[in-house]
Amino acid sequence: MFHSETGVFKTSYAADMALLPLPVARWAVLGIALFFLFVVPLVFSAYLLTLVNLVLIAVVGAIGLDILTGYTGQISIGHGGFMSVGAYTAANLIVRLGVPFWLAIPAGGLMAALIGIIVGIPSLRIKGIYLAIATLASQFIIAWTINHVTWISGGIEASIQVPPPSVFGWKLQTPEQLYFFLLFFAVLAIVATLNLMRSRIGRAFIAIRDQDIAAEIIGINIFRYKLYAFAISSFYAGVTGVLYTYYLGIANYEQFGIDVSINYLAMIIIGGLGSVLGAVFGAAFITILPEATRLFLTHFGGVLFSQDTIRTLVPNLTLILFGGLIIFFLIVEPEGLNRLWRNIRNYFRLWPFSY
Amino acid sequence: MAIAFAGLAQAEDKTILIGMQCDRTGPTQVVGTMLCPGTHDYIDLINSQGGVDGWKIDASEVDTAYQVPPAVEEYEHAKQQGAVGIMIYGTPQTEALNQRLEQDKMPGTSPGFGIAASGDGQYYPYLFPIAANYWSQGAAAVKFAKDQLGGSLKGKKIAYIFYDNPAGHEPMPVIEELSKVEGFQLQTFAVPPPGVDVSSQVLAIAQEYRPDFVIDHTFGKSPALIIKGLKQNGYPLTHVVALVWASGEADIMGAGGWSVAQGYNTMQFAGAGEDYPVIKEIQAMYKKEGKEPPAAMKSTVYYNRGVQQGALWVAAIKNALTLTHGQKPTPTDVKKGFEMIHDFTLGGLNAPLTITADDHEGGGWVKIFRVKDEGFVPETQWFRAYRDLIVDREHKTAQQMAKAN
Amino acid sequence: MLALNNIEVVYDNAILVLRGVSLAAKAGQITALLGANGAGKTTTLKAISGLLHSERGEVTKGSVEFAGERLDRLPPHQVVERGIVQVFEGRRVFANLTVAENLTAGAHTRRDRGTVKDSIDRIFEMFPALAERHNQAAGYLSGGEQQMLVIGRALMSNPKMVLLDEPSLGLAPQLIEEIFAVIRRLKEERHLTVLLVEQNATLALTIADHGYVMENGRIVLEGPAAALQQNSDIKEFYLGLNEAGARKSYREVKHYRRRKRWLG
Amino acid sequence: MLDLPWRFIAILLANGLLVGSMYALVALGFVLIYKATDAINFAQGEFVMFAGFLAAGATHLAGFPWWISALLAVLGMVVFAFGLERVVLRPLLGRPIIAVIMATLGLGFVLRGVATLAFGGGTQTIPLPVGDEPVLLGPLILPPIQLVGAGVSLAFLCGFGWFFLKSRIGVAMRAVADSQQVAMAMGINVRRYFALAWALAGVVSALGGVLWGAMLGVDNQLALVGLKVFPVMILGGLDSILGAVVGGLIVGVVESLSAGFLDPLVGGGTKDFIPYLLMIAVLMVRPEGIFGRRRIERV
Repeated sequence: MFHSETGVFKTSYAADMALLPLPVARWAVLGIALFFLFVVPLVFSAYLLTLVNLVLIAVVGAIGLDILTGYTGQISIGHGGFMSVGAYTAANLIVRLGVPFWLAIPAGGLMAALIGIIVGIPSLRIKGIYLAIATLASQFIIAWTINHVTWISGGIEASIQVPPPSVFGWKLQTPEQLYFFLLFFAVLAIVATLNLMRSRIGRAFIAIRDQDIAAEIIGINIFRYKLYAFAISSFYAGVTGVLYTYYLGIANYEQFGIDVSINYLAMIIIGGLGSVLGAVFGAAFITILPEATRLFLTHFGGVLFSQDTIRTLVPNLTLILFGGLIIFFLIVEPEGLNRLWRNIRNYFRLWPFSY
Repeated sequence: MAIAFAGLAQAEDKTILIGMQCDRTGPTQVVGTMLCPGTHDYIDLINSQGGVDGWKIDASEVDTAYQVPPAVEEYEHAKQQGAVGIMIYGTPQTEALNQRLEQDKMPGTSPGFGIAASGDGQYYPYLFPIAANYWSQGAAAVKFAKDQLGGSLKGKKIAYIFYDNPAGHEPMPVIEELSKVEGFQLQTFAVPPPGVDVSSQVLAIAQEYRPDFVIDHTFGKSPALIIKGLKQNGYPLTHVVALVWASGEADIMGAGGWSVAQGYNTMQFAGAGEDYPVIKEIQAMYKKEGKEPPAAMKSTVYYNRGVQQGALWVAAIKNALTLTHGQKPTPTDVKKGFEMIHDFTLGGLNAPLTITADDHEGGGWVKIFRVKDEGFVPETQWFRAYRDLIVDREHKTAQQMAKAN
Repeated sequence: MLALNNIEVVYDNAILVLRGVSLAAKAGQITALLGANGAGKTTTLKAISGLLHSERGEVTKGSVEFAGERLDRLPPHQVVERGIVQVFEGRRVFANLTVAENLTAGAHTRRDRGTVKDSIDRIFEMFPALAERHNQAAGYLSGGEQQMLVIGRALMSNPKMVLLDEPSLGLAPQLIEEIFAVIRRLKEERHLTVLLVEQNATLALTIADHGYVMENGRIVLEGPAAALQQNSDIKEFYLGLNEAGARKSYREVKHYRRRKRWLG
Repeated sequence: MLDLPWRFIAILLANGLLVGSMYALVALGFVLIYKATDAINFAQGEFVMFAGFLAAGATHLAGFPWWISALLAVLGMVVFAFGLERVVLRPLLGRPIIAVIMATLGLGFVLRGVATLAFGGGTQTIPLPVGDEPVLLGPLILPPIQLVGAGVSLAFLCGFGWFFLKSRIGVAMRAVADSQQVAMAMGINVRRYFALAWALAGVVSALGGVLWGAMLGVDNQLALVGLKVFPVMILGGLDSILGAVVGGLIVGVVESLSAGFLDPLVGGGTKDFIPYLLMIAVLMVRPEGIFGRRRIERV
């Protein structure tokens, strides 16, 4: 992730494959860790922490989707559906059985993974646009099922209220308390994915993305690995759903609609497909964009527009910016924010001898 | 940067801040773009008259696009900026914020949507529906049908056509219960989202089931299509009553205009039309400033609901200021202020609303306006129906909820 | 008629494929372009037809001239309008279009639309097998029929010159003969100019008037077809004939030396 | 068997066919683009919405009669689609399918924002000179707007069908769809046909916008029509005009019947959900849809 290669010589393959190959990277990670462990919770206001918390949740989901779409090349417009599967699984376990968070979260993920595998089965036969629409269909079918099976949804309101998670007897309710809880899962997702992508499975995913028939010829069981990708990706989505549920206090399928699925796709595209760091950037960017637009316009737009115009302008400009940025990144910088970051990084890569 | 902004907003003197969530984009945008200007205009009107006891009101609006995470984010933002309460928009958003309201002791309003049981002020101390909830609306619709059909529903057939989402399901248990009480036959017809085609449901109602009365609880595109479809199938629109979110000008326009919708009964929790003193005052304010009144004002149903929302908040703050003797009220003061609202009519735009610590719904009043010529004409007075049954249900549900948590 | 003057072709601004190719095809003659796989024959054709542009290739030096006009900057449809049409190797029919529609598509650039129908009939006369199947999707034709169709389709644009890329590839010997007979007939009856790319040098040289041999992106040998047929190197490398039966070690050395000269 | 409510079934069938043919019209816009350029336009619903806004805006803001408004909508959409092809889609040629999907999804957001800013958030009408009195045909009650909609849709579908099958330009478009490179070698200006395909899709969207807009009223919700079209296209096969028609009719009829008979049994709206189930079932058996052509992939 962090590079300044000057003076570093690798003497084994293991060193080359290491997660953090360079000493400077270790220092950088340490710095970032200190920032997120101390600076953020101590300096940020509750409101900013709320934003950061939403980013942390989005990071888990975005990385999950990136595993499927960015690394394995299988597009999904149905991740909102997997999130609601995770959310309702956990909510039912929590409310009916009083299951603690450390069981509810993986349980939500596993159920979502199971559904993900079922949705992924057609990926053997169909691809591209057909698969995209099949995943979209799965989203509708999941929503319909939750809406109509009260055994799952807990009643006609289809909302299940969930008590806050308690860690060692502590109830986590305020943004400050939830911050560390969510940070833990976001970091777990990042580290797990970085490791996964260095493994045999990760390499198989990338082979399938780059050329699936060729991957099959060199002996990768495409079907099995595609299902792995669907399972792992929807596991992350399920976990994201549970985190949302804990964070918002309710499980509600209406908040996991197509727009959410598209939002997550936008995150990984703007961040840069097939990159964990890109997914993190994208999650932060898309979560903060509406807020930034609003704050900017309400504080500086007054010069040009009346308050009334600004109220109409803000949400619609956010839409336009959101859509426009997706198009912009696709055309101008397909590798997304991650590429911009690498450009900066490459400058320092051979520093101080960067000529 | 954001920290600096927050500081700026707080620095203004003698301002009382209310968080305001809107839906100017997203699936329910037709409502938000009309409703929110109403709230702002009323608050501007009060401010232009010197505010409430010298305090200016600031409704800080955010668009949530009907999504929950931004609603939570904005709630936290408003709370941090020192808001005395929050105007919520949307049922899932209300459910998500409910726990937080209680925890932070912040009053929040959910007029005409949200958690039906939250009319019970004992179990939902900080949530204020401040208008007829879905149960009251369903009960009122049955009562209206009963009156229209000559005072008895025995052996009659009623069709309930609903948007197939949680909010659409909400009135169903009440109507089902009433079908046993009143002895009518009930059949339900679901309109699944996105509801851009309802022709087969309409055919099933008008051609096959042929009910004596239709209760329409749909949103978005569907109400307009139902009006048009029933009309084309020769079903009398005078025997259709729409709950509050199928009762706007947009629905009439979508159906093809006033001429198509003649006789259609709309249920309102704020008066429809422009003929109210407060609307005249707002128009006068715009005239004085030399500006055109906003286009949203023509959409009287939603606009007036916005005005009503603003007015109820102003009334609550006014009450709170009597409690604090003119000092800046806390959110809890505003909560108490809401519970002091008594017989508040806003010159006829509002039902005679009385909110108490027990009853946050304010009585569950509605009024039916019928489409006649080029507008809405009152068909009934403000009324409510089967009140005991509704209140009983609110209590029972609230108790269950309390036990579950 | 057609002249390539020392052209150089670069793909992706990086890969140099043709390194100065010059050749000339005389009007009404069949010119054969011979060479092994990867020698640059197809690229040469694409440089003429303008299809390089769609593959991010570019003529960076030299010029392609046809009837006194430069072609190397023109997009493919304008090249077709000027009377040159390329026939791909591998019988690339429009698989989902019928035989007749394939032919119609071939006449796309023609202004005289009234006579397209007659032209189709003439193609059917030339290839009776196609006439029988005129309403069938081209994807279901046999290999030979498809080859006839792509040639017929090319003729639909009323070209002055046809660039034929490996028409014999993957066809049975009898069919190859049939196809080559047609090519000869086109030259004789319609005075069509043909640039024929082939690996099967024996066949190509039997109908060609003039021949070029390419290796590694350049022309290494040229001459009248009859002369080339007699050239011992051609005989050995393309016609598969040995000068003598015996294989001796010095011959291997010589072979190597000659080979090296070509690659030079 | 005999005690089935035949009259009701007939009514539902007729209704399904009418609605289905209007779905087919929207699906056609999608198919045109996919067929000719291999691109997927996920903003088809927003195209319809935007066209509706153009027509409604021309009527209400400028006071044009309906047919001039409709014409302006067609023109506006053609120009818009041309520009779009050039600015957004052309740079994405040859990129993975997800790029085009996401670009058009993004475009959908832009269009929604622009439409609200330009035309306001309210619902507007497109007053077509079509009566409200239903046409009675035996037991059938046919709303005139739906009849007109279905008529125009079918006329255009037939027109496009003829155009594609018989006309020189149609043959060329199909040739481009079949193989861009070979089409180029035949002297077909491929880029011009890409632009033409988008322009035609613009025409179709404009028609859809005017018809659906007249039926539903014009606001941002009109874009939701786009969601109905996915099962239609997939069922029929993405690259087949006949498929769009048949898919549209199937979805229309299935929706109509399921709302009439299935809904009361399960107590919920199955209308949206059944077509998607059907679509997945078809995908499992025939991944290319009923009329779609099978693609041969090269390594």
